Amino acid sequence: MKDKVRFDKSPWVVHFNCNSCNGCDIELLACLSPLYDLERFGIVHVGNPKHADVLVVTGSVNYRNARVLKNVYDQMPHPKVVVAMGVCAATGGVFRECYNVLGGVEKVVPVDVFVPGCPSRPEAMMDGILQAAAKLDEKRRNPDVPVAVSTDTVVRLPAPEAARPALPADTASALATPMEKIA
Amino acid sequence: MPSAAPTQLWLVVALICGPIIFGLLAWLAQSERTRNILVITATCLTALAGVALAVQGPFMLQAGPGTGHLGDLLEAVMVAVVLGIGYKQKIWPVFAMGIVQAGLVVFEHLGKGAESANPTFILDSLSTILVLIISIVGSVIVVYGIGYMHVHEHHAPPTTASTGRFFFFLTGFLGLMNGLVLTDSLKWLAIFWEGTTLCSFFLIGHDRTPEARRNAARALIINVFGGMSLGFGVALAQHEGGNGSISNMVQSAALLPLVLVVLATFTKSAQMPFQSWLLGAMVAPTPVSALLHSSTMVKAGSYLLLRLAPGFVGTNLATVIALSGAFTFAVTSAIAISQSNAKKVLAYSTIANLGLIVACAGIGTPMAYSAALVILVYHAISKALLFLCVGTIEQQIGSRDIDDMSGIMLKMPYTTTIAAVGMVSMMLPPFGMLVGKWMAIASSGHAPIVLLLLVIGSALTIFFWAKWLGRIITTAYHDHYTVENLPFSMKGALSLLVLMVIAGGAMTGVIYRNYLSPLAKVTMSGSPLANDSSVLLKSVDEFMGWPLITIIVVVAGVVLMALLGLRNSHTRLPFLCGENTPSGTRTFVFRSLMDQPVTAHVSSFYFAPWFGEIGITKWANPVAVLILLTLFVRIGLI
Amino acid sequence: MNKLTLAIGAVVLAPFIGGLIQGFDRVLTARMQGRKGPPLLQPFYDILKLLRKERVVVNSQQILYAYMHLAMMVLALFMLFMGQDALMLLFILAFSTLSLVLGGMSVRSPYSRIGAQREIMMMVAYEPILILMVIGMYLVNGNFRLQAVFEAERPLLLSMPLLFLAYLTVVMIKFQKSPFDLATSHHAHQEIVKGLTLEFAGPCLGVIEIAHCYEVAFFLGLVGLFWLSNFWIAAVLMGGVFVLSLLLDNLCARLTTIWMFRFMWSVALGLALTNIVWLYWH
Amino acid sequence: MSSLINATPVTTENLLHQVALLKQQGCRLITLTCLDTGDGHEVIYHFAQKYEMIHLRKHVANGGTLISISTIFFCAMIVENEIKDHFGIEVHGLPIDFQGRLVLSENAPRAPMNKRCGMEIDARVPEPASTVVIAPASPPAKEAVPQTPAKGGVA
Amino acid sequence: MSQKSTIPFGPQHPVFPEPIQLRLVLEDEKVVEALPAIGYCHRGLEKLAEKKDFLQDVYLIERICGICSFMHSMNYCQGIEELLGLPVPDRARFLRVIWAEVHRMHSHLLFLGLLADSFGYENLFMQCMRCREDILEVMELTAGNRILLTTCCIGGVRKDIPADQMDQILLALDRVGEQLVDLRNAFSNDYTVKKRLIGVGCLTAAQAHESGAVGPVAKACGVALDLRETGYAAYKELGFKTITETAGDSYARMMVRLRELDQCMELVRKAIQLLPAGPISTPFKGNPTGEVAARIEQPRGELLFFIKGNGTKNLERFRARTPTFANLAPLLQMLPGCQLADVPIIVISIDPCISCTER
Repeated sequence: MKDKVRFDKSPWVVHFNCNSCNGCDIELLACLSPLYDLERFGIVHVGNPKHADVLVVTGSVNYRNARVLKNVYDQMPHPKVVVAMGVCAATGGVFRECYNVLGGVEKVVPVDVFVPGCPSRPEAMMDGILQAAAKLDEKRRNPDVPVAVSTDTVVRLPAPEAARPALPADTASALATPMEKIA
Repeated sequence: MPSAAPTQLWLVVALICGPIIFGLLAWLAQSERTRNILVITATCLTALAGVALAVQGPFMLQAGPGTGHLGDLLEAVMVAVVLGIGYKQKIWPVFAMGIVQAGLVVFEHLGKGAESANPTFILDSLSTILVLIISIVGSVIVVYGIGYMHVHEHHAPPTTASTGRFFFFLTGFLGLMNGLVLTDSLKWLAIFWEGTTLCSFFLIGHDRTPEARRNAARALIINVFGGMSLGFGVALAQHEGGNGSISNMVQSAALLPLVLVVLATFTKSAQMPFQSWLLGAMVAPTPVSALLHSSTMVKAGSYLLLRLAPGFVGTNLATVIALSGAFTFAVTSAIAISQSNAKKVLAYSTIANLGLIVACAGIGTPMAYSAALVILVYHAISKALLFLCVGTIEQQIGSRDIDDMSGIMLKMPYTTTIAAVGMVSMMLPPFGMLVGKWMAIASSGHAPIVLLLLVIGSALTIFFWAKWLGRIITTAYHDHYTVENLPFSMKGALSLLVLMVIAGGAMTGVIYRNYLSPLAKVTMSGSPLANDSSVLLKSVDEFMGWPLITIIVVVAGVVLMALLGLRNSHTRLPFLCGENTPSGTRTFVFRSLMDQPVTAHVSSFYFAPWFGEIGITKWANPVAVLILLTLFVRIGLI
Repeated sequence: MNKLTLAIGAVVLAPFIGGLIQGFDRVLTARMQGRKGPPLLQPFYDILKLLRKERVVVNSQQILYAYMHLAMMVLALFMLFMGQDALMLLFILAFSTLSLVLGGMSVRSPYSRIGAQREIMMMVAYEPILILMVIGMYLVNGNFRLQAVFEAERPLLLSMPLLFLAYLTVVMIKFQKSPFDLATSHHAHQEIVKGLTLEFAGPCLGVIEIAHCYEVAFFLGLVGLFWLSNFWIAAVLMGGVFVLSLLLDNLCARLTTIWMFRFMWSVALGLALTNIVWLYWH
Repeated sequence: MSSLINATPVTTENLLHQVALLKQQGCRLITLTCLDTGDGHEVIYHFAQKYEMIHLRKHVANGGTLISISTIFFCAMIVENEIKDHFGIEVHGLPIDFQGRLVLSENAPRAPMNKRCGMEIDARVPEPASTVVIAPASPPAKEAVPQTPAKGGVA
Repeated sequence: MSQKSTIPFGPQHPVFPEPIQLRLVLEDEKVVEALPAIGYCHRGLEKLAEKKDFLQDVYLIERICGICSFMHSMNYCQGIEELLGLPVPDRARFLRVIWAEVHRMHSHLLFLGLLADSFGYENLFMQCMRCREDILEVMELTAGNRILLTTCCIGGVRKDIPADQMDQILLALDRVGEQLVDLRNAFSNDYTVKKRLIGVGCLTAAQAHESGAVGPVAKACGVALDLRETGYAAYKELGFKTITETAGDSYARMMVRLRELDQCMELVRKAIQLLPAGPISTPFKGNPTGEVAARIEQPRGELLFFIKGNGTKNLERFRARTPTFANLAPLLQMLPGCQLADVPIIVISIDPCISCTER
């Protein structure tokens, strides 16, 4: 383990908001704040995919931002990991049935860590990023992991109905349970 | 100084008359082929004669009897031609100045009677350097002109016959310049001076467009004005009892003739407020611009100033000259930032560097003098190269706008690489231009205002070079180089010049130590600051040793390392906020409104509101005029 | 030969010192903001990571410029310790910065280009002040060689206090601190993403970071030049400048290039020139 | 404070006149709302004078077009483009016409807000044959299984 | 003479937490043209609201935007209540005001942080975010979640705030008030901050009215437009006065929000003071029928929901016009003529919420 590069000591994060309602985004901002202080783990929020190791995605994918997400992912140098932040990024969440929503981030880029929550709590987010960072070393060694997806691929996504995975829990309907009975 | 041997006499004749005669033959030649052969012969002859002369060492040559009358005749012819042009083309200021000059000539002859002194030719270190520059760099430009004009003829209205005329003036220019730097006789100097003025008039107006005619006329007005000033200076010098030689003028204490001649050098080297003719000269075909800017015309002015420098060293006059040069340097460097026309950037840079030379001549320490020499030499080579590159690029992409030059690295890698080397040589170590600038700044420590102007100017220079260099080296994401197809003469000329630039860069130390530094020390030994300067020169000498070599080795090493590092790198699309279009060939196209592709483009920064040509010239010209007026104040005339 | 050993030692040690300074910088900044901040060695972790990442470029020229940037920076440091001509030292420094600028310009990526052109503006803004500083040294010691400064008895600061102040602004620019973090936007990246370094990734970026370590060490070293006769005073001076730069960074918003230009060419240049004129009359 | 809709019906002819009149009276435009009524569309213009709301109601038959009021209120341009996106209504006189691509991308469903091609009937355009399906590159090892978030917080 | 540059600003750009693209045409660094490309955040929520039943819609509509989420559900509930003719208990109206104002505070503090970040004042950003954590704690304490409260329901609120929590709120407000003194000092007096904000992105009152600006953007130009003046929920009892500034630049927009923060604290304190006892919700039966245009003052300005019910449990049409949508047109007026460095400031100064805008 001597010559092991501790990638997890300095994971640089790039954040891309897909269809998020801002809930997760402002919680990610809160992570930078003095109370949580992401930087104490060496995590830096860089705005540029070319400098980043970890791609944090919030929100579900739609037709227009799918290609952006793909580009951002492609531009990151290897090794890289993706963290899907919040339930929308995992499955599409409450918006899963919207006509312009394709579903979770996994439709476009391979995801390494899912962080639950609507929105995820800052603690969960930090944990997610650190777990992802821990995978960087493994990713660097493992030659099977694709280094770079060809940039010439045309991003055309499948029709969402067909590609929608059967989810263990239907988040959207779970969210929409009438609650006034409780009150 | 030894008298000339017969071979040297013939070499001088070959240097001066050879190009003119062959040029005349080329004009008369019927076919392009014959003409090309004649032009090449002329250039080879000049270059060889120049080198041969330089190898032979210094001498002094007293021309035979009768040549004095030849001089009178030529003087009369020059005045007549000026008058003729002024009348025929209705350039009345020129006509008026022609009449004044004619009056001067008549007056001079009446006053002195019939005897005319025979001219003297002197070859010392300074003229050797100039002869080498003119005959080698100038010749290379002329050779380049062959290929260039072949293409140019198809675009422009001029016919083959007029191209012949063009080459006559081009090669004739070389001959006249050689004469100018070799002669020690003020009268002959004035003749050659006027000759170059006329040549430049015809060359600038070669394309015969209204703009070309206008600019040629402007060049003529300003330079005839300079010529007139020179004429008066010469007449005054002789009136005050000089023997009509430059060396005598330098030794005499009379300042007024000196001031008049200095004024003439300012017009020729396009110092502010006389810079407009050189900018107008940009309309001419590129070889002309290259010739005017690098090795001839403008160098005539700085040459004469350097020649005269010991004459005014330490006087008030020198202070004003230094100030004027530094002012030109700072202001024109600033204006160059706002220019998008490549040739204009080069023109302003030329004026700025000439300003630096003038400032150095004014400062007058051995250090400053050697700085002036270094700049004189290296500027000639680098600027010639850059002009030729711009000409080539312009012919290939049909534009001389800097912003249109992005991506030419792929279209014409050969020319672009050479141009990049040229630009690097203008601003970075180990090349001579930077060394010159360095010494200039170092030697101006005693004159705070000059120093400030030089410091500001040198910072501004970096700006426009860097942004232009960055523009041309820009390459796309996938490198698909296509090598451009250039005529042999152009390719040859470019290669030769770039070799000279690189060799010159590598040998900065050698050239400086063996040729420029001793010359400066000898010439400027009379400077009151000579002792201070010697300390600095020692520091420069040391730098020319191992540190310079270290720089060269490091640069070369890094280039090699980078080449090795290329293999294991992957390319990725550039950052366009994630909206890259997924096509590999359209790399800098992003999707925007309605998913439509739009090409991302960042033009260079010009800061037109700050550094705009019109805005700055409006106040800088009057200031420059004021500075020039103080020349006369300083010698107590006003 | 002693000088040579010292110079080589400095070249070897400088990145570590520079890295540590940057580590301190980050920790102290975090403390000032009420955060815990990264470990002290974080810059080294970052650089090591970057060096092991995939080498990603947009075009092949970039590598050349990144290495040239580093090499020239190292050379400048070397020349500094060899007591070479100070003016030439500045030109070598300019070469270093310029090669980074060219790296940014060599790609057509918009933000990279804008950042590069801003960097040139910054160079234009601070070059005159650096040159005037060197001229000041010359007027004091009668020689442009740094050797003369090393050998001088009287501390430079006493002769050129205003130049020292002007130099501080240059330090702020070179450290990429607010209000001058315009071209690369190390911390805040709101205008031009990462500006100049945008298209450098992986090892190339690592090389640039190392060069920045050198840069930090170099410019703090120049601060020490102002009081060479006593090591402790020099150290205090350097520490003071470092803390001051941090304080200013945390007390200022980023201002615009135009403001910077006006400030540098009026206030800073004015200070420097006043000092020069003063020296001149002495 | 919300008010029930008391909208003045307008026709194509007097729409611009009415809107200009409202502008003269110092009203500001809040927004436009489009409804699919089955036999066509209904566009409601919401104006406000200080806090008082004024509504205009305009019927657009199937295949009919809407006249842009952006000559009077420039800010209507964005919402008119959005209506064009959502309902497929042609809008005349748009200063910037986004061609139905303001919010919807090229392969997104056309006019999705219409009843007849709503969520029940899939309105998505058929995929071109050259579609490249981007499958997840490798089965993602899920560190944290996405859970149904316990929403609402208060149990 | 010089050519113009064309660059994309977004969608993936660190200044925007949300994806939007501005296509900027520059001359040197001066912006001469700015065109927005949106749709990166469009989900089609209006359609989904028609598909879900109107009770579920409360939770869906809350997620139009995570920053001002409570306002969305509150406005929706008010609209439906109006359609149903449903009276809301007094206590519920006051509780709604408390949550709404607390939400406004968190939104404005976030805005201040982002603004500080947009001109590179990292320290100030950190201080704003730290101050905001106190507010988030209040929200977590009273609703159980930090961001999405989901406490509003049709007919009232879903959960009461007990007295001990009220004390906690007051304590938190005191803490925030203390920090606000420093923040206000930094924002309104710092030389560099003023240098970056004053005179940047100017809008006149006439322009603001013409282009339909709402919220702080309009208030900063002197247009007193705040729907709380109409006295919905409990604002009538609380005696609300609109805050305006006159300069119309980014600094004025920032000052409006800074002063509103004080006002929010005042409103919350007053609401807690005047809080009546009683039930917190009214039970109801039936489905909404008819059309209503419900409006409310969100942190960013006027929010309009058009709701049409058809007597079934599904809505016939739900439409949302969010304040950022209205402020897009003024933004496009402000951008041309500014420097590239000012673009982030101007964009942030309208406090954009793209997620709201595109739904």
